[in-house]
Amino acid sequence: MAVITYREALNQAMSEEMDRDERVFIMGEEVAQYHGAYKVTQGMLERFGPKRVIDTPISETGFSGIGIGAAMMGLRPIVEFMTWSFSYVAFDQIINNAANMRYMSGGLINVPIVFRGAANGGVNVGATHSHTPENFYANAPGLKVICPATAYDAKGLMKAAIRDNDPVCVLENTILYNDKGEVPEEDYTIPLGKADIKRPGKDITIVAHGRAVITALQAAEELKAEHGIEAELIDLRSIRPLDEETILESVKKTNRVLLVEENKPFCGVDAQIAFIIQDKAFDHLDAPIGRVSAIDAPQIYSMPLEKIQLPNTDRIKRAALKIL
Amino acid sequence: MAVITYREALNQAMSEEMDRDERVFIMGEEVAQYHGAYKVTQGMLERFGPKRVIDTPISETGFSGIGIGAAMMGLRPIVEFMTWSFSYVAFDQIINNAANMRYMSGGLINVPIVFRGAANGGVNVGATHSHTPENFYANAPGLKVICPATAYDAKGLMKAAIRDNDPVCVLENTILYNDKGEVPEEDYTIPLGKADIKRPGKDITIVAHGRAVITALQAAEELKAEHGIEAELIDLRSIRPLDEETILESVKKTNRVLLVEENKPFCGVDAQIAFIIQDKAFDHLDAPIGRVSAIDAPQIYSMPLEKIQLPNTDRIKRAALKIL
Amino acid sequence: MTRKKTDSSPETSEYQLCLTEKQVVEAKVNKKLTSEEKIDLYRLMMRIRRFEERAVQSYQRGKIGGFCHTYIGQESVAVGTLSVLKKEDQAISAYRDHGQGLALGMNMNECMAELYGKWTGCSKGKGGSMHYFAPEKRFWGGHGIVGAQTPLGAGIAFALKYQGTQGVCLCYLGDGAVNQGAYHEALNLAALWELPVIFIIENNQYSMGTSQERSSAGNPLAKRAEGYGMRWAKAPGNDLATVRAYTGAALDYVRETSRPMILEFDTYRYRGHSMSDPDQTYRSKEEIAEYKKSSDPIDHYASILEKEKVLTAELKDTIDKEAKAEASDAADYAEESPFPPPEDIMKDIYWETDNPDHKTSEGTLFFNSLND
Amino acid sequence: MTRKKTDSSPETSEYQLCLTEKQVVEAKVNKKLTSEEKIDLYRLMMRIRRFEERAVQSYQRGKIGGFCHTYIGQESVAVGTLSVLKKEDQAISAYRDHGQGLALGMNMNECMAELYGKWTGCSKGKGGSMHYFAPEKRFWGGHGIVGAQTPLGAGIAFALKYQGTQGVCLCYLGDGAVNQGAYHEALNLAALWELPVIFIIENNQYSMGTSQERSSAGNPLAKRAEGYGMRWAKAPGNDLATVRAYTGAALDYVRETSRPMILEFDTYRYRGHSMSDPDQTYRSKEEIAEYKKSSDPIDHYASILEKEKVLTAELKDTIDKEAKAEASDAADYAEESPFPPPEDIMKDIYWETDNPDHKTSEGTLFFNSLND
Ligand SMILES: Cc1ncc(C[n+]2csc(CCOP(=O)(O)OP(=O)(O)O)c2C)c(N)n1
Ligand SMILES: Cc1ncc(C[n+]2csc(CCOP(=O)(O)OP(=O)(O)O)c2C)c(N)n1
Ligand SMILES: [Mg+2]
Ligand SMILES: [Mg+2]
Repeated sequence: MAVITYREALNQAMSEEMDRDERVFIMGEEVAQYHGAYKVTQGMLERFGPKRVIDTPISETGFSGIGIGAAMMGLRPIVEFMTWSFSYVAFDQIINNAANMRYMSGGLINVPIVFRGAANGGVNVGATHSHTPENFYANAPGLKVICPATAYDAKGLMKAAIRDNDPVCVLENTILYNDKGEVPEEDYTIPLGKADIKRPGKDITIVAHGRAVITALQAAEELKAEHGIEAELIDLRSIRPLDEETILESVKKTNRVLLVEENKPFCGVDAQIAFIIQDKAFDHLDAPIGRVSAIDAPQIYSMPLEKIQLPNTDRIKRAALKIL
Repeated sequence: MAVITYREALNQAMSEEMDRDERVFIMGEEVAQYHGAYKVTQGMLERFGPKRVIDTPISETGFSGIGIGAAMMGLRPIVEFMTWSFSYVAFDQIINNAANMRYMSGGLINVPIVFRGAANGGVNVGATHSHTPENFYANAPGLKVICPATAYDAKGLMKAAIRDNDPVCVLENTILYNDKGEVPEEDYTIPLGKADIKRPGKDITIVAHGRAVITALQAAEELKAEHGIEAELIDLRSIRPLDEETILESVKKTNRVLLVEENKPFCGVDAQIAFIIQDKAFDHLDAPIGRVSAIDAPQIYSMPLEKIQLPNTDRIKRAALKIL
Repeated sequence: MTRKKTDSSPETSEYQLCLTEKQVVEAKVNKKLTSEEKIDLYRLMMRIRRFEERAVQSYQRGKIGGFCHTYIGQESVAVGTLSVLKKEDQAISAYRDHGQGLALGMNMNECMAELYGKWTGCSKGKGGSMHYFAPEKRFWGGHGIVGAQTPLGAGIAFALKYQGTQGVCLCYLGDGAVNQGAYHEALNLAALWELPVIFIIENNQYSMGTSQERSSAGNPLAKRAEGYGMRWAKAPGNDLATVRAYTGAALDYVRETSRPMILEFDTYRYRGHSMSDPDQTYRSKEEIAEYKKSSDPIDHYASILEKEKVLTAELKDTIDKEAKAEASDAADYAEESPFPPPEDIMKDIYWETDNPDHKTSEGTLFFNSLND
Repeated sequence: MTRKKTDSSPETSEYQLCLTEKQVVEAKVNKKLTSEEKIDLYRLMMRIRRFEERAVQSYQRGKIGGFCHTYIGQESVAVGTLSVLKKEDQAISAYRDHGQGLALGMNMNECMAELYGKWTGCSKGKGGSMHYFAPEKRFWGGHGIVGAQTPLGAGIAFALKYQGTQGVCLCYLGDGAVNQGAYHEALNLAALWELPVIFIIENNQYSMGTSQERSSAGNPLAKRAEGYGMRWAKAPGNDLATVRAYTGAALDYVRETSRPMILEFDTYRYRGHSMSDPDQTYRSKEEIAEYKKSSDPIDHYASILEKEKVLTAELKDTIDKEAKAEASDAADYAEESPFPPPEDIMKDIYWETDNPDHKTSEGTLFFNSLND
């Protein structure tokens, strides 16, 4: 297997799907000539030409609406938000037009569109630029939401998202773009809604998504090294659909749960996961479900402080030990 | 005490605060000459004149931004969204400019603004017009979010919101506008973040907010009549700040909890409440926390079906009985 | 793109498309009309009128829920513009969408049943008045959020161009909608990318209770096109021939150049903004009566056809009666149709769950159920 | 409102404010400048330049995080426009805000410390480069979301008018920002409500890697004002006197009429969009070199002042050295300043929690804590 970056994995996924299907195209700010603000679309303009790799003005409402309109007509757009923070100016288009269209038309229409881009803190860009809206978008029936954490997952999930006939939000992470991982040469997809056990264990279940998976994996190794604790780490990969089964099975085995996410806590994804676990595995819980989220403040700029604000291994270990 | 409608209570609250403080003004679509799409601002143009009761074009981003800018300068705007569904085109202004401004300026600025309007389903206006974003806005540190359910609460909370020096989102409900209740003649405020026990009980705690409170109250009476069950009904009134104490005290007494809201379930407010309860009253729970939310679909138009989609007394009773 | 470009960006003086009265009369789209076609156009306007009048009654009897925005008074705009479309052209509108729906060939039954929230409605009772859809008739919907359909309209045009067709999208919006950011972004993108879309402002003088001058700076509204180097025109909307002539000329231009345009038609709505608007604070009864008397698009067209001896008093009467009967039948149909079954709440959310044989995802897609 | 209205909505031909070269030279704001004041303006531009050059170094040494957008090449716009403000006037900008901040009198220490994320920064290290604030100096911030500051600017103007002052708000935006919906809504509202705001488009030719012609239909950008019945002007931005003359004329008009305006200044940024932009795909090194050589605003003003004998080679050198020293000291100051303590993460979120004596709410406002 080739070892490539998360960024290259996304690029391959999109390029392969564009090869496979003429209807797929990508648009967004700086995706073409500039090769993407984060270089995810490197080389795609050269390969597919300006008809299918399209630079947009700074008009997120406009071009996401254009994507949705085009998807209604049977095209399969990939719309890049330079970061998901900028999707807030297009919030209505995503919620009302992408998510609700099929329902309002009584099933006459479907909207095969992918919205993608990075959604993360941790790079000192402050409160306006560090939003992680997976909880918002997954709240909307009609949308699917995925958060890949590794190169392998990024490629397989992105390909599945592009082939999906419903709108899918793909939340990437600028800090992961350079992370390398093994990715098969041959065509593969990963079904949305399938979690992945990134580390098996028996003492406690840690559930995470996005970059929190990477942080939690590190914390799990340290828990093992420092305390002999075997944490089982579940990477959700997909927020909606959600792999409840894998979570519940693990909880039934470990009886203790820690949820980790980079979302702000109030009504974050893990609030919902906590509800589901206590609902469906109540008798299996030996301790309250714990949560580590971003500290509940707007994202801070100051570099050392943002490190504290986001879930880090220390906070994860501390929380895990409290539960054990 | 006078018996007035929820609508009149809001009108009185705003008018009294405008009398009290020259800096308070209201703007929004049709709030002046038309007296409000739902007549909440009836008579205010005549009383305060066009400088302070201002009709806007259909430009939610524009006028909420103007409100925020004016608030930064020390005015105290009330911005009406005809319904909160239309706030989605202004989402960025609310999240980034209202909520984050103080933080980004290191505390140099505060934004004393009230965003208000109705947020509810149940009136057959379909998917685009039935959003209930209290979970979204309460996710954002920097915002406060309240959902009054009665005339008394509406007036007291609205006055507190207008006097508050931070941005407050007031989510009203068109179905409640005509509901009558006792409201004192004299000036009063209700502190944000103080829940209200709308019905004391010992067998189960029901937590609700907004119109779900009214539905749950009815269900509680029926549970009593039909099954002799004494449900304690907590009306959150305020989502952020949140009165955890009142909730937890009740749970410790009843040991059983049902959460009711008109939000869609995934990452709804009650997901967070469930997390908090299991976290802080784990050993007091005799059964999994139950939830009744809107059925997880875009809001349906069809009249009889929307009744089914929203929490109704049948669904609440069924869920309560399951827990008991 | 295979479209031909006939000109570069217009000079200031060339932004505006103006037709003389003579040009209107002699417009190809008007000239070539047969008497039968004229009668069909008249009938269509009358059917829309009678359909909505019947809907108003049903609303007043509590059969229709939520918002119901009638098009009464504006019929010539939908009928005029849509009657000159070619097969590959498409349309999309706002929530005041009954006119466009019927003008594109939706039948009264599915339209009335939708208002009644019935399973036989065009959107299976899921969308209601504001959300009519008939993609197979090239109607991409009524849309509830003001202005939010305008990027969609540009997107439909984008697809038409991408797919290499010669189609054009007509995208309707109100005079109040021009002040939404979405519209501005759609205009710039359409002009920049040369998307074949015509934005049609149905200027009925009011957005709810707000007159144009209280909501929009600058006049006419269509003139904002110039800021984007885009052509525009403004014309009276109550004269069917004028509407057709302008739309025809605009379509020729857009089809040829793949450049977008703005067309603004002055029109008027007779009833309140929606059925729940008491319509008492912002205009006088006289204003309405005056317009009805002097400018009603159906009366106006009737008098022309009568002068042309195409329409007789008898035929006029027949058409009216038939339209009323059709509307009344539609109401009966709607009345007798079943509501969707409760399970239907959970359908038409994801293509995937509606097509279980093609399901690729796993896991939970819904976080509660009807039986919870 | 106490403002006087001098005219009604402009005729087409009157939308544009054009100043001749003579008018620029003779503009009150230019005429009345003393030699000292000229030197001060020159010094201010130089201080901004040197401050940022020092910031670039610090960024390259890893002292500054996230995005850092330099203003190098554009100094004459901030200095020119802000130097003609009166006490009651206000300003607000986007994320490229170092120039406006310093031009409004923020000191280098607080500005540099903010870049370093230090507690002594203007925003206590919470905002970083994109979020400078100094309300007491009438600076209402740098703002990170493109275009989103424009309604705020209109809101500041709204407050100025509401409060009965004669103040005007200058609201800066980039050439790429004009295509955000927020800006369009702000324009319409400002024109409709006659808000005393001047939108200043700093047209540095690119939004990130996208040239104006690839992002905006219609030209010049400021001309979109006409769609809102609003006046506008476009002028070269590298000549300080021109910038001052246009801003002065605009301020007079806005102060007098309380009508908004758009001013567009052509300018140029020398470095990449932000420090992380390799700046290789969208313009040539020659283009940059050519602009620097022919049009640098600081060199240009220096040569004028030299010709006027106001600036000597020696003084020029002193100013430069002092600016460099000041920037270097600021970097030392920033370096030596402490980071905010971890508890600071939870401060400055709510006015209320920062002012516990005035707390009125109860209950939980934060749903986790540093110690969790
Ligand atoms: C974003 C948004 N804001 C407010 C509304 C409420 N609303 C519905 S229609 C309307 C007036 C629209 O007027 P106009 O565009 O002139 O269309 P008309 O109703 O006259 O056909 C308003 C304010 C909405 N649906 N969406
Ligand atoms: C809504 C939004 N979309 C995208 C971005 C990312 N972004 C930041 S600056 C910028 C370019 C802006 O260009 P322009 O307005 O010309 O200002 P300049 O940087 O040239 O000063 C972009 C795309 C953003 N901050 N906000
Ligand atoms: Mg209108
Ligand atoms: Mg620029």
